Amino acid sequence: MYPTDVRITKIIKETPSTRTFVFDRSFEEAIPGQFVMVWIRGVDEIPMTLSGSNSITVQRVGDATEKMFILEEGDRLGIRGPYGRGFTLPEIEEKILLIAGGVGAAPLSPLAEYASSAGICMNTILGARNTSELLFVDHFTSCGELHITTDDGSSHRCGFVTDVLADIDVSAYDRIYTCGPEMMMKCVHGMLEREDTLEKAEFSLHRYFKCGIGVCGACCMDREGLRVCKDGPVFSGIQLRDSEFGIYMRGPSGIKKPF
Amino acid sequence: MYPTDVRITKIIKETPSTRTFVFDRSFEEAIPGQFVMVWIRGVDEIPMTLSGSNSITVQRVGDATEKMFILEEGDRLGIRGPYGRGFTLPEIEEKILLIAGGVGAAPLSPLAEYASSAGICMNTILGARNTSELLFVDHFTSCGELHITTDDGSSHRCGFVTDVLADIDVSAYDRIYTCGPEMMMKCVHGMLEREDTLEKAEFSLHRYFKCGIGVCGACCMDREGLRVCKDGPVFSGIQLRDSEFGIYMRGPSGIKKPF
Amino acid sequence: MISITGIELENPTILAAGIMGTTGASLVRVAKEGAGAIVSKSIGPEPKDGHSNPSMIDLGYGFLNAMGLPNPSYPDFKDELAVAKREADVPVVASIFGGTEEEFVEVALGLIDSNPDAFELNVSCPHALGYGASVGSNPDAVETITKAVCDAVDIPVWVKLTPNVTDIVAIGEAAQRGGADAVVAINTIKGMAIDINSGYPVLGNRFGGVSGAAVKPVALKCVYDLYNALEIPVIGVGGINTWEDAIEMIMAGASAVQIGSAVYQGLEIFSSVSTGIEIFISDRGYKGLSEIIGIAHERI
Amino acid sequence: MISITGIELENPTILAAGIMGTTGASLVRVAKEGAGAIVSKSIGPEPKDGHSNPSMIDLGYGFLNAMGLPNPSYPDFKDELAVAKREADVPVVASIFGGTEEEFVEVALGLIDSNPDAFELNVSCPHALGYGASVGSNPDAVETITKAVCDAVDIPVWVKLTPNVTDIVAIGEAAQRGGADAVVAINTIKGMAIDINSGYPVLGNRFGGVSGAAVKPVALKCVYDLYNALEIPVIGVGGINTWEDAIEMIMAGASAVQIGSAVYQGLEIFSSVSTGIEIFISDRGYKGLSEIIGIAHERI
Ligand SMILES: Cc1cc2nc3c(=O)[nH]c(=O)nc-3n(C[C@H](O)[C@H](O)[C@H](O)COP(=O)(O)OP(=O)(O)OC[C@H]3O[C@@H](n4cnc5c(N)ncnc54)[C@H](O)[C@@H]3O)c2cc1C
Ligand SMILES: Cc1cc2nc3c(=O)[nH]c(=O)nc-3n(C[C@H](O)[C@H](O)[C@H](O)COP(=O)(O)OP(=O)(O)OC[C@H]3O[C@@H](n4cnc5c(N)ncnc54)[C@H](O)[C@@H]3O)c2cc1C
Ligand SMILES: Cc1cc2nc3c(=O)[nH]c(=O)nc-3n(C[C@H](O)[C@H](O)[C@H](O)COP(=O)(O)O)c2cc1C
Ligand SMILES: Cc1cc2nc3c(=O)[nH]c(=O)nc-3n(C[C@H](O)[C@H](O)[C@H](O)COP(=O)(O)O)c2cc1C
Ligand code: FES
Ligand code: FES
Repeated sequence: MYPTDVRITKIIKETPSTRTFVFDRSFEEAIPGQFVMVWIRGVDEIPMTLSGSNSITVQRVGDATEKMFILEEGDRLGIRGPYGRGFTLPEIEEKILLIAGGVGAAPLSPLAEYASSAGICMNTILGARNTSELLFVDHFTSCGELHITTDDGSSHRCGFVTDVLADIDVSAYDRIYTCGPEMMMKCVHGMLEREDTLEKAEFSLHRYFKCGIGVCGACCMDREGLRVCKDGPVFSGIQLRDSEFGIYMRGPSGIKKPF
Repeated sequence: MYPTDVRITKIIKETPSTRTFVFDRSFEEAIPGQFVMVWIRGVDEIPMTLSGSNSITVQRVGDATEKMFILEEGDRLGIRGPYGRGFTLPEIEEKILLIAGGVGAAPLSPLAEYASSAGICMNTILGARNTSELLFVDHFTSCGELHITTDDGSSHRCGFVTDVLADIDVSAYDRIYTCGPEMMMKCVHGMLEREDTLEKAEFSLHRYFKCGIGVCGACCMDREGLRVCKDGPVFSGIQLRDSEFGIYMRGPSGIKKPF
Repeated sequence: MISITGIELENPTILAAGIMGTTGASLVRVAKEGAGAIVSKSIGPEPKDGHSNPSMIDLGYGFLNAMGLPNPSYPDFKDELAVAKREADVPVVASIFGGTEEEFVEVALGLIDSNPDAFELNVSCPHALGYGASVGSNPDAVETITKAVCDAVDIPVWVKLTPNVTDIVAIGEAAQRGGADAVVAINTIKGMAIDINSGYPVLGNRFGGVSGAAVKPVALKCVYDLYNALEIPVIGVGGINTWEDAIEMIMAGASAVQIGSAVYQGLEIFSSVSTGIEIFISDRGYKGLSEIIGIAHERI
Repeated sequence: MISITGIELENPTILAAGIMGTTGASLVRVAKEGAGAIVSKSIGPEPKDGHSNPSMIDLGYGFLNAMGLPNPSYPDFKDELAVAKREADVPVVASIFGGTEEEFVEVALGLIDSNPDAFELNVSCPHALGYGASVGSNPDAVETITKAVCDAVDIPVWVKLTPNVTDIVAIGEAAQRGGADAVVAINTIKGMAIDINSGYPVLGNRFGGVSGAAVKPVALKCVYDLYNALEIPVIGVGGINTWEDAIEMIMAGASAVQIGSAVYQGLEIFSSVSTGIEIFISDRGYKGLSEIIGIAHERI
């Protein structure tokens, strides 16, 4: 289908580097963790997780996101999706742990919302470079404990989310969800593997997307050829074992770029 | 859609010039009076009314029908349809009159079947060239009266269906359905017009069909540009007023051929 | 009201050639249903019965047809055209074809007394041996034919192009050089279908032309390129099923659109497309159709 | 088991070029899902990022894409190809492209050490400036390139043809003269889409190529004509979504089929098409696939 035309109804400056764009079209059918392809006309089309049924939360990193940061309320975007495989939703009686780093809080936010509305017991580890970059703090406090870390110690615990994770008894959780910089997720993956709890864990990944619909193969990961846009972006910890995860990704041409 | 492949399960020699071909695919959704495009592979594709939900009744007149007469049980045809506008089905309490000439009995046969199964009061005037060409006699006797005429008087009343019609009080009927040679139908039309009962009457027409789906325009009638394949083949008596009906039709090139 | 090659149209939807265009009455009917102009079936020098059936099938995502240019020839069609002119109340365009420039001229002159508002030269039908695309894929032939007809008549001449060429722009330029007042793009794309139960090609002619939804992206690209290269207006045709499709075609560069296969949906298509266009124009605050013609070229 | 240009395939379904073919691992995955052979993404002399996004959209009745031949270039792809060869257990075909015959040869020689089972020459991508169809619509260029590669390597060479030409048969004949062992038809058909809300062409490259259902009738006609004209086998591609589509293509004259866009439905497409073909062959009492290749030509 052609991209759906949406109007930006609200722009929220979440942190110095991230903004949430709320639009006039709600993707109620979307499962937390699914993404949309966001077309900034005349510029580029880039993948963004839905941070709510009618919003995306964007970190400024390069050309296209830069252009998004000059958009104003009333401006328009083209949206294809939602696409991909989202998170496995927790059952009512399950206890869940969320581990979010940086803008990785975006896909976990609708999951937290789901969990809190379903009354699911949820704890969160939220990390960011510094205090001002902490994202969605109140989304994660609505129920359960929130552990915050900052890389520079500008508030709360100084260090990484993995430091908190090391202190936690992961066996107490039925499901663990994580999203953040790949090296952070790789550490989490390693720790959970050592605790033998990989099968409980789901990771939301980034790769370079072209088609976004599972055809072109641009986003395929070694060694199983998993398509991040279609078989993911959410994968179980098991699927990521012995993969390129945390080692390299590919650029638009397919050339490998080590992390 | 591509033509549906059907197998001929039975061939019934109805009269010297007509055969019924029963196939292994039933078009239950078809309304009496609707037609199918019958593809005799390698030969031609021609329109035929469904004489039953899984049959057509074919009069041998030229190339394609000739080829059909050498087909055997087990042979296959391609079928597109059902297409077009069929007869308006009578209501339970209505009294109906059928007027059939020659192979024109084919479209009226499923209507008679419908009427008799619904317990509708039905009378029929059935005409043919001679006794041996009388078609579907028992379909029309299952309920109501049957008036038979033969052009040569080889049995029953000698003459045309219109001779019987002249003796009948058409005002006694709620609906009148007719199919047969166009000149016969034209006479019926004239008689009903004089009786001022045209709005009760429906006529099933033939024109040269190409697409069969209302696009090409080959079957359009003057003066309203009605498409026999799509707006018909069944028309009300009113629709046919001041039309080419009974005056001329067009051949494949669009050139007029007077009757 | 729009004006194209000097002809005034109430709305930019035009009946495409070969669709309900064999009789004056059916053309009039389409006009009354809301078409802004009507184009006749392509008329040639001799009566033709066309190919044997099946001559058209619905593919679901488009249509496949091989009618084989059935037509009664100009001596017979003259009167039909006159009926259309008399009763349609919208501009009437006569589509004509021939195998040589002489034949094109013969047909044009044969129909001129019925006062068509324009001629559309069908140099693009892909499935008539010796006619159509065999002519239309040769720029010189297109230029010669166009010039011959333009010299012979003084009403606007539209040239209908085939997409079955390496470079449609070269053919469009040839038409323009020949004096065409507009080009019409596109005719159907060569295609076929095979019945796997028997192995037979489905069409009586074995192959034919694809129209409908499936060809829209191709038509858009042709119109886009022609708009870019030519001075004369481009009329867009191919796969228009909704008013949105029509807007897309206009944004690619079409000054008006023709609608063919979508008649399958019902003749209301003309009024629904033209109403949709009108509402779109006014809702978005455009001043008129002309403001969006070819607008895609400015979006960089 | 079928044999095509001397290569043995378990079944006649082949992954088309440019679909999940950029990494060795994804090629292997498709093979494991049941493809009879796999073709890589088209690989060129220099790394290319491809066009900016959007690079592909689902049209409902097909797809429109303009990837722009993104590829890591042969020095980088060599290892991926080696992975595919080592692990796929089915024949692996390397699709290659270049702007000149020297570039084609350079890429072929650059990949030959990874032991591909054949090369497929992409002379047909419609949306890479200076590459692809600009080459592939010129019979002389196709002949020269084909000859150059055939001379340089001693594995089979397939030539993939564009339908965006006036006469695909002339291009197929050129490939055959150049020594091609098979032709593959068709690549995508030039097309575009426009976002009416903004006027922008949807694709980052503005235009691209149509694939999927919409192009099947066109592909069938190309395959039908090529089968008629050429001595070498024709591999059919374009719009195959079901086993019925594959049978249709084979009856038109294809010795095997490639499947591209239908991967969108799921990778089971390869096993479902090949199983469907097998059941059809045995249910209808045919002795094998070869009995139905080109059978439509005999149905008169
Ligand atoms: C499934 C998925 C969900 C994502 N969700 C979010 C989100 O919720 N919020 C957020 O801020 N970011 C998200 N991203 C990352 C986001 O897509 C990139 O930050 C964005 O594409 C950068 O574009 P740019 O032009 O500004 O950067 P560029 O200057 O083009 O490049 C910077 C980096 O961005 C990445 N990138 C660029 N284009 C693409 C592309 N087409 N596909 C994937 N990555 C690309 C590359 O890694 C590149 O190195 C997500 C990515 C994926 C794959
Ligand atoms: C809606 C409709 C329903 C019909 N139902 C029946 C029926 O139930 N039983 C029956 O025996 N006949 C029926 N006919 C008539 C039947 O289609 C023709 O008898 C048949 O097409 C003759 O084909 P032919 O090749 O044998 O004859 P030809 O030698 O081709 O021609 C003989 C005559 O048949 C007619 N004819 C030929 N081709 C076509 C065509 N494509 N479309 C329409 N008419 C054609 C022409 O009037 C022609 O003059 C119906 C026709 C129509 C339009
Ligand atoms: C049944 C049929 C008959 C056609 N006959 C003609 C014709 O006689 N002359 C012509 O120029 N184009 C003819 N065409 C092509 C159409 O005018 C039009 O160019 C094409 O169908 C694409 O438009 P569409 O997708 O709206 O149908 C015909 C198309 C169809 C479907
Ligand atoms: C996303 C995408 C990328 C493609 N890339 C290539 C390519 O690199 N080389 C090539 O020869 N064909 C390429 N093609 C064309 C396909 O191989 C195939 O010829 C075409 O898509 C028609 O087949 P389909 O309808 O099964 O998709 C690509 C097609 C698509 C959809
Ligand atoms: S981006 Fe094309 S397959 Fe994932
Ligand atoms: S046969 Fe084509 S419109 Fe009726």
